[in-house]
Amino acid sequence: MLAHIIQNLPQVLIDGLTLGVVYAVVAIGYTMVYGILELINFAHGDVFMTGSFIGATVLFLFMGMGFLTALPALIVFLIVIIIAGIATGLLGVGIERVAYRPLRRKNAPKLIALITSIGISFVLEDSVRFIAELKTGNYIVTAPSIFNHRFTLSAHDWFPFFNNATFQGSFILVLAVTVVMLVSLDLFVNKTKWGMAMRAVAQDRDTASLMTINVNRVISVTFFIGSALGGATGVLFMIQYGTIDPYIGFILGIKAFTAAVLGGIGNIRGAMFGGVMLGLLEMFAAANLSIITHGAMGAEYKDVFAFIILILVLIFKPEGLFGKAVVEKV
Amino acid sequence: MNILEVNHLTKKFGGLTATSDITMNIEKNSITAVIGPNGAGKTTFFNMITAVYKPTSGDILLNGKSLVGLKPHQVSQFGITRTFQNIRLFNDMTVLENVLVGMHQNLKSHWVGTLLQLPHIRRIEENAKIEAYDILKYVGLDKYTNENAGNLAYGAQRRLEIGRAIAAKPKILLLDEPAAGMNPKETDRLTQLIYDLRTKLDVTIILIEHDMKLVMKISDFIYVLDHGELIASGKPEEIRSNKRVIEAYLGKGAVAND
Amino acid sequence: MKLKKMVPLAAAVIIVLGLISGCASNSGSSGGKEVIEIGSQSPLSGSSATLGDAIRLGAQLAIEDQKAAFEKKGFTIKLKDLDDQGDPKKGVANAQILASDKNVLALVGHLNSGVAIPSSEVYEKNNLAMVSPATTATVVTDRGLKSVNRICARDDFQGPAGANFAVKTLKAKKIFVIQDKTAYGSGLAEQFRDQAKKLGAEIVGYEGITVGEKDFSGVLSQAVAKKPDLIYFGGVYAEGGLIIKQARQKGFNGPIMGGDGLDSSSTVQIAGDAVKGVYLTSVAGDVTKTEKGQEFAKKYKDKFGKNVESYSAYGYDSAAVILKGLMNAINDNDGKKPSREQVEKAIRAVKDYDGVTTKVSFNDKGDNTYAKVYIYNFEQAKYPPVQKAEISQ
Amino acid sequence: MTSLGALFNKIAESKRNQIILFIAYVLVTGLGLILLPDSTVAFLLLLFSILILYYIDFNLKAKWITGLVILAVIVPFISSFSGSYQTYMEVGTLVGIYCAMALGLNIVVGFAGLLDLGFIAFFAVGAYSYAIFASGQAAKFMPFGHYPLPGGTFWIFILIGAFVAALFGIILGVPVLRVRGDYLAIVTLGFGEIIRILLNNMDHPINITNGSMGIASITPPNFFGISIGSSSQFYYIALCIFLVVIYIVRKLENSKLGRAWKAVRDNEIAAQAMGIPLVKTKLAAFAIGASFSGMMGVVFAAKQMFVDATSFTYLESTIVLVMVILGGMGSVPGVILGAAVVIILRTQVLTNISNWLSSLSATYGIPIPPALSPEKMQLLIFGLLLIIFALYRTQGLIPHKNRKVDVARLERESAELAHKASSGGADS
Repeated sequence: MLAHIIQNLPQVLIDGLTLGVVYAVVAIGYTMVYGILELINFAHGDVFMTGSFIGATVLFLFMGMGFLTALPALIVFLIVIIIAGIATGLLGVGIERVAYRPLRRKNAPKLIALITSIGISFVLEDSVRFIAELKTGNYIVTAPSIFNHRFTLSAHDWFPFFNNATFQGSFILVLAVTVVMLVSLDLFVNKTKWGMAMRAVAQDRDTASLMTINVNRVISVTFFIGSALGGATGVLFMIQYGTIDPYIGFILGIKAFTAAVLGGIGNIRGAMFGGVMLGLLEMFAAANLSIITHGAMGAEYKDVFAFIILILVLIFKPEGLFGKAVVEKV
Repeated sequence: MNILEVNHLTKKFGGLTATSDITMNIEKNSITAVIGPNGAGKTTFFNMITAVYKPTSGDILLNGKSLVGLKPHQVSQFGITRTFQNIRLFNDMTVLENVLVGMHQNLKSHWVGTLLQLPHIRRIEENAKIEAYDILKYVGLDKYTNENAGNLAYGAQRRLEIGRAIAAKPKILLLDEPAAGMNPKETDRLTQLIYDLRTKLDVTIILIEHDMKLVMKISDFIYVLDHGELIASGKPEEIRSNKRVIEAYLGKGAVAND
Repeated sequence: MKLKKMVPLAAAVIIVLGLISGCASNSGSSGGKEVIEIGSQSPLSGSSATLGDAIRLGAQLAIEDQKAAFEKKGFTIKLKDLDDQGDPKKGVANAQILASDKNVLALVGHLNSGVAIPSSEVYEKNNLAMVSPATTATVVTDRGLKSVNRICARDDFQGPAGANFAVKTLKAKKIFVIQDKTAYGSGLAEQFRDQAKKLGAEIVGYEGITVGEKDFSGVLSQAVAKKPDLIYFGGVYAEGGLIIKQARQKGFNGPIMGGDGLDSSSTVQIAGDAVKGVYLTSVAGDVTKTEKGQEFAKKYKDKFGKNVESYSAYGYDSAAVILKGLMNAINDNDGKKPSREQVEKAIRAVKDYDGVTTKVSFNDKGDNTYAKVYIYNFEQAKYPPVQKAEISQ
Repeated sequence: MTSLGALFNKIAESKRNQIILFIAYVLVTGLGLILLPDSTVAFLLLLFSILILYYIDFNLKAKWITGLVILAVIVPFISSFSGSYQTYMEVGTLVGIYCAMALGLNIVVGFAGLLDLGFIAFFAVGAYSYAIFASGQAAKFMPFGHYPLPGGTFWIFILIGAFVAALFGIILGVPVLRVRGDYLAIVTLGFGEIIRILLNNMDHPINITNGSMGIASITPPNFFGISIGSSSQFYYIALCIFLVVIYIVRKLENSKLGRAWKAVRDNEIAAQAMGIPLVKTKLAAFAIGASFSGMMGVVFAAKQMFVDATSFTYLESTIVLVMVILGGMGSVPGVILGAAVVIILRTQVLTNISNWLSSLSATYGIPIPPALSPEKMQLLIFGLLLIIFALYRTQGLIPHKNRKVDVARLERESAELAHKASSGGADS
C-alpha cells in the first residue's frame, strides 16, 4: 500500500503543483479583496472563468487571422494573457464600482454585499454561457491546443522507488508565469507607493483616508490587480486543460477561497502557500484515498475533504496558518 | 458591604498591557465613577467585568463569587448589565422591543408555551409589555414606544440604553460615558435619572464619564485610571486635589506652573 | 387606504408577463383541423445539451416528414418541445404541463434516466405514452409501467456487451473503471464491472470523479500507475473527453472505452487527437452505414445545418414509432381523434417497425426486442467513429 | 389619469367599497379562469387576489378566513374545470413547499442575521429520511423491519423529517456558529456541498442512499385508505404544513425567542450583555428553520416518488435565498410573496415565454437562437434580481414592519395596575 503511494508521488506532486498554483493565484484575488474590504467576493471565481473565456476568444481570433502559425507560440500566449488580464482587471473594477461601492457608501451590512457578490457571480456565469452558446451552440469550449509537448521526468532512474512522471509543456509555462506574477505582486505590495497605500487601507480605512490616501482609488487598484491576476490564471487554466465552461469558476472559486483561509486571509504569501498546499492535498486524496481506505472511499470524496479542511481551519484557527489573531473592538 | 470586588485585574493584548493590576472595592448601592484620560483602559475594565474580554490575570468577585470564565450572558444573569460607549441599540427593533429584550432573562416564557398559546405565557408577555412601557415612561421615551430605536435622537438613544439596562433588574449597572454628546440640559436630566435609579431601584452604579461636573456631583467614590494603572481613588473632594490626577489629565507642567 | 403604489405596479407586471404566457399557452389552435401534439423532453441546456438537442431535432424531422399523411386524415401534428435541463424537478413540472395539455397524446423523451424515472410516474397517471430514445437505466422499464417504452438497449445489455468486447476481443486482463457518479454513469459502469469480473478480468480500480471539473489527474495517475490494459469510463463527453486527453498525456496508450455518453462529436472536439484508440459502446447505430441512414443524415443537415449526432436518428425513430402507433389508433378509432389510452396501447403494440437506425417491437415491459448495442472505435480524430461490431440480444 | 386615481382612492376609502371591490375582483378573475381555463394569466390574476387581500383594511381574522377560503376552496375548485388543473396544483404545491422553506431560511437570515448558503441540505435530509424508509432502500442496510413502510407512515414522517432536519441543524450549528459572521456563509456552503456529496456517494461500503442512482418507487402517502398521488392532493398537504409554519413563525416572531434572534442580528454584543445566550439562540434559529425544510423535504420526496442528490445543489440554496431577499428579509408576508414570485417565474412564466418564443420561431420562421430562451436565463434573471434588490431595495418587495403595540391600551393598563398597587398599598 505504502509502496504504491510512494511510487506515484512524483506524478502526484507535479499534478498537485499545477492545480495548486492555479488555486494560489485565484486565492490571492480573494485575499486582497478580503484584506481591504472584509468582503468575500463570491464573484471572483467567475472573474477567473471570464478570463479563460476572453483568452479563448482572443486565441480563436488570432487563429482566424493566422497569427498562430506566423508568430512563435510563446509570443501569442503572452499577448493573449495580457489582453485577458487587462480585460478582467477592468471587469473587476467595474464590478466594484457597480455593485460594492454604492453599498459601502450606504454603510450597508456585510450580508448585503455578500448577496450582491452572489448575484454578480450568477450574472457572469450566465452571460458567458449565453455568449458562448450563441456563438458555438455549445457552452463547453475547447481551445486550440498549444504547448502540448510531453516531457518525462525520469524519477525512476534517480530513485528506484519512484515511478516516472510525465508533464506537458504547458505545465512549465503555468509554473513560470505564476511565479513571475506572484513575485511581481509581492514586490508591488511591499515595495511601491501603491502597495503601501493598499496595506494602509487594509489596516485602517478611516485613518488611511485621513492620511490623504484616496481610499476608493486604492480599492479600485486592488480589484484591478486581483481580477487581472484571476483572469490571467483563467488563461493558464485554459492552456493547461484545454476545455472550459462557464461553471468552472464556482467550485474553483470556493477551493481558492479555502486556500486563502488556510493561509490566513488577508495575507498574500499565506494565500500562495495555502493554494499550493490545497492543490497537493487534493491531488494526493484523489490518487490515494481508495488505496488508503481499501476502497471504502474513493476519489469522489476529495471535495468533502477540502471542505472539511475549510471548516476545521475556520473553527480552530480562523486566523489561518499564517495570519494573526484579531480582537474585535467593543 | 462590598458588592463587587476586583482583585489585581490585568489584561494584555499581545504585548500591549491595557490594564494592569487594578484592585477596586465597590460598595453596595453606591455610585462609583471610573475616570481617566482616553486610552486609560476604562472600557477594557468594563469589558472584563461583563466578560466580553477574559482577564489575563486577576479576579472579579460579585458578592464573593468569581465571575471570571463566565460567558457575557451569564454575567448579565448574575445581575450586572451595562450601557455602551458607542451606543449599541437594536436599531431595527422598536423602542418597546428594546426594553423587552432587556427583560429577556427575567421573562419566564418559553417558546413551546408561546406556540401552544398557553394562557399564563400570554399573561406574562402582556405584563412584560406593561412593565416595559412603564420603564419607557420612567426614562421619558413613552411617546416613541413604536418607533424604531435607530430613528431616535442621540440623547434619547442614550436614555433608551439605560432603560434597556435597568429592564434587566440589575444589581450593578455599568454606564459607559452616559453623558457623552449630550447638551447641558440633557446632562442635567441624566444626572437626575441616575440619582433616581439608585434610590428607587436599589442598584449599584459604576460609571465611566468625562464630564467632571457630573462625576463630582453624583459620585460617592472615584477611581482614576491612567495608562491602564490605578493612580488614585477616593471621595470626589480628595480626587479634585490629587496631584497625580491633575498631572494625568493636564500633563506634568500643569502642576508645576500652579 | 393602504393599497400602495407597488400593488398596481406589480399587478401590471404580472398582467404583462401573464399575457405573454397566456398567448403562449393559447397558440395551439389552428385553422379547421384538429391538433395533435407530440411532446418532447430532453435537456436543451446544461452539459448534455448536444445530445438533448439532437433528440429534439430528430423528432421534429420525423413529424415534418409525416405531416402530410396526417393532414389527409384531418389532423395537424405538432411538436411541443420542452427543456428538462437534465433536472428531475424540472422534468416532473414539464411532465405536468404535457399531461395537462389535452392535445398532447404521446411524447419522445428523456435523455437522462434520473429525469425519466420521476417524470414517467406522471405520464403513467395520465396515460401519456412515452418513447425514450436514450434512457438506458434498468429501473426505467423494470417498474412495469404501461406508458413507458424505449427503443434503445438497457444498461444491463450495453454494459455487459462492452465488457464482453473489452475482455474477449480486446483481451483486457486488468481494467480500471472510472465513473462520473451520476445515475447514468454509475449504472453503466457497474454493469460493465460486474460482467468483466465474471469474465475473469481483474478490476484494478473503481473510482468516481466530480462532474464539472477539468482536472482528473489524481484519479488518472492512480489508474496509470496500476498499468491496466484498458480504462473504462462511465459518463458523458464533457468529462470523458478530458479523461481521454489527460490519460494520454500521462502516457497511457492502451484502449479507453466508454458508453453511449461519449457518442458525440464533442468528444472528439475536447479530446482532439487523443481520441484515437478510444472504443465506445452505443445503443445507437451508425446511420451512415445504411442507405436509409445516409439519406436521413443529408436531410437532417439540409434542414438544421448540423451534422447528425447518434441520438438524432433515435429521436427520429422514437417519434416515428409514436406516429405509427398514433396512425393505427386513428384508424382503429374510425378516423376520429383517439384517446390517450388508445394511443398508449397502440404504441405498445407496434410490431416490427423498421426505422432509420433500428427495428422496433416492444415487449411487455416496453423494451425494444430489436435493440442492439454497437461497438465503435475512433480510428481517426473525427466523428462519427467506425463501427466495429453489432450485438443483438 | 390623476382624477381617475383620485376617484379610485375615494371609492376605496370606505371599507364597504373595498370589500365589494375585492369580492368583485375575485368573481371576475374566477370567471376569467372558468372561461379561459388554460390561460396562465387568469390563474395568476386569481392568485393575485391574495396579495390584494393583504393590503385592504380588514379585520385580521376575517382576512385569514377569506384567504383560506380562496386558497383551499375557490382556487382548486375553479381550476378543476381546467385541463391544466394538475399543472396549477403542481405550481401551488411547489409554492407551498418553497414558501415553508423560505420562511425557515427567513428565521436564519432575516431574524437571526446568519447567512446560510447550504440551506437546501436540510431539505435533502428530510427528503431522504422519507425516501429511504418508504422504499425498498432501507432493507439494504437495516437488518430488521419490513420495508417499504406503508404510506400511512407518511404523516409520522413529516414530524420525523422535521426532527431529523432540526438535529442536522444543531449538528451543523454547534461547530459552525463559532465562526465569525461572514465566514459563516462559506462554511454553510461547504456543509451543504458535503451533505450533497455524501448523499451521492453513500452506496458503498454500506448502501444507505443508493448513491447516484437515487431512490425510486417511493410509496405514496396514504390517507385513511386513499393513496395520495396527484398534485391536487399534495396541494392540500403542502397548504396545511404551510399554514402551520406561518402560525409558528408569526407566534415566534413576537415572542421572547423571536426578540432574542432580532437582538442577536442587530447587535451581538449588546444582546449578550442583556443576558441572551448567543449559541443557544442561534442554534434555535438553525434548528427551527431547518425543521420547516425537513418537513417539506418529506412532502417533496413523496410527491416526486424519486429522490437523488441532483435536486439539492448550491443553486437551489441560493434560489431559496433569492426568495427571502426578494420578498424582504425578516418580513413574513414578503418572504411568502418572494417564494411565490420565484416559483411562478421558474415554473410557469419563464417556461411559457420560452415555449411562446420557440413556437414563434417555428410558425413564423423567426430565428430565435435557443441560447436566448428565457428558461435558460434563470441564473441571469435571479442574479440581476439579487443585485438590484440588494442595491436599491434592500428591504424587499414587502418591507419588514415591527409589530406595533397599542400605546393607549398599555397606558390604560399600566394606570390600572398602578392604581391597584397604590390602593392595595393603602388598604394594608
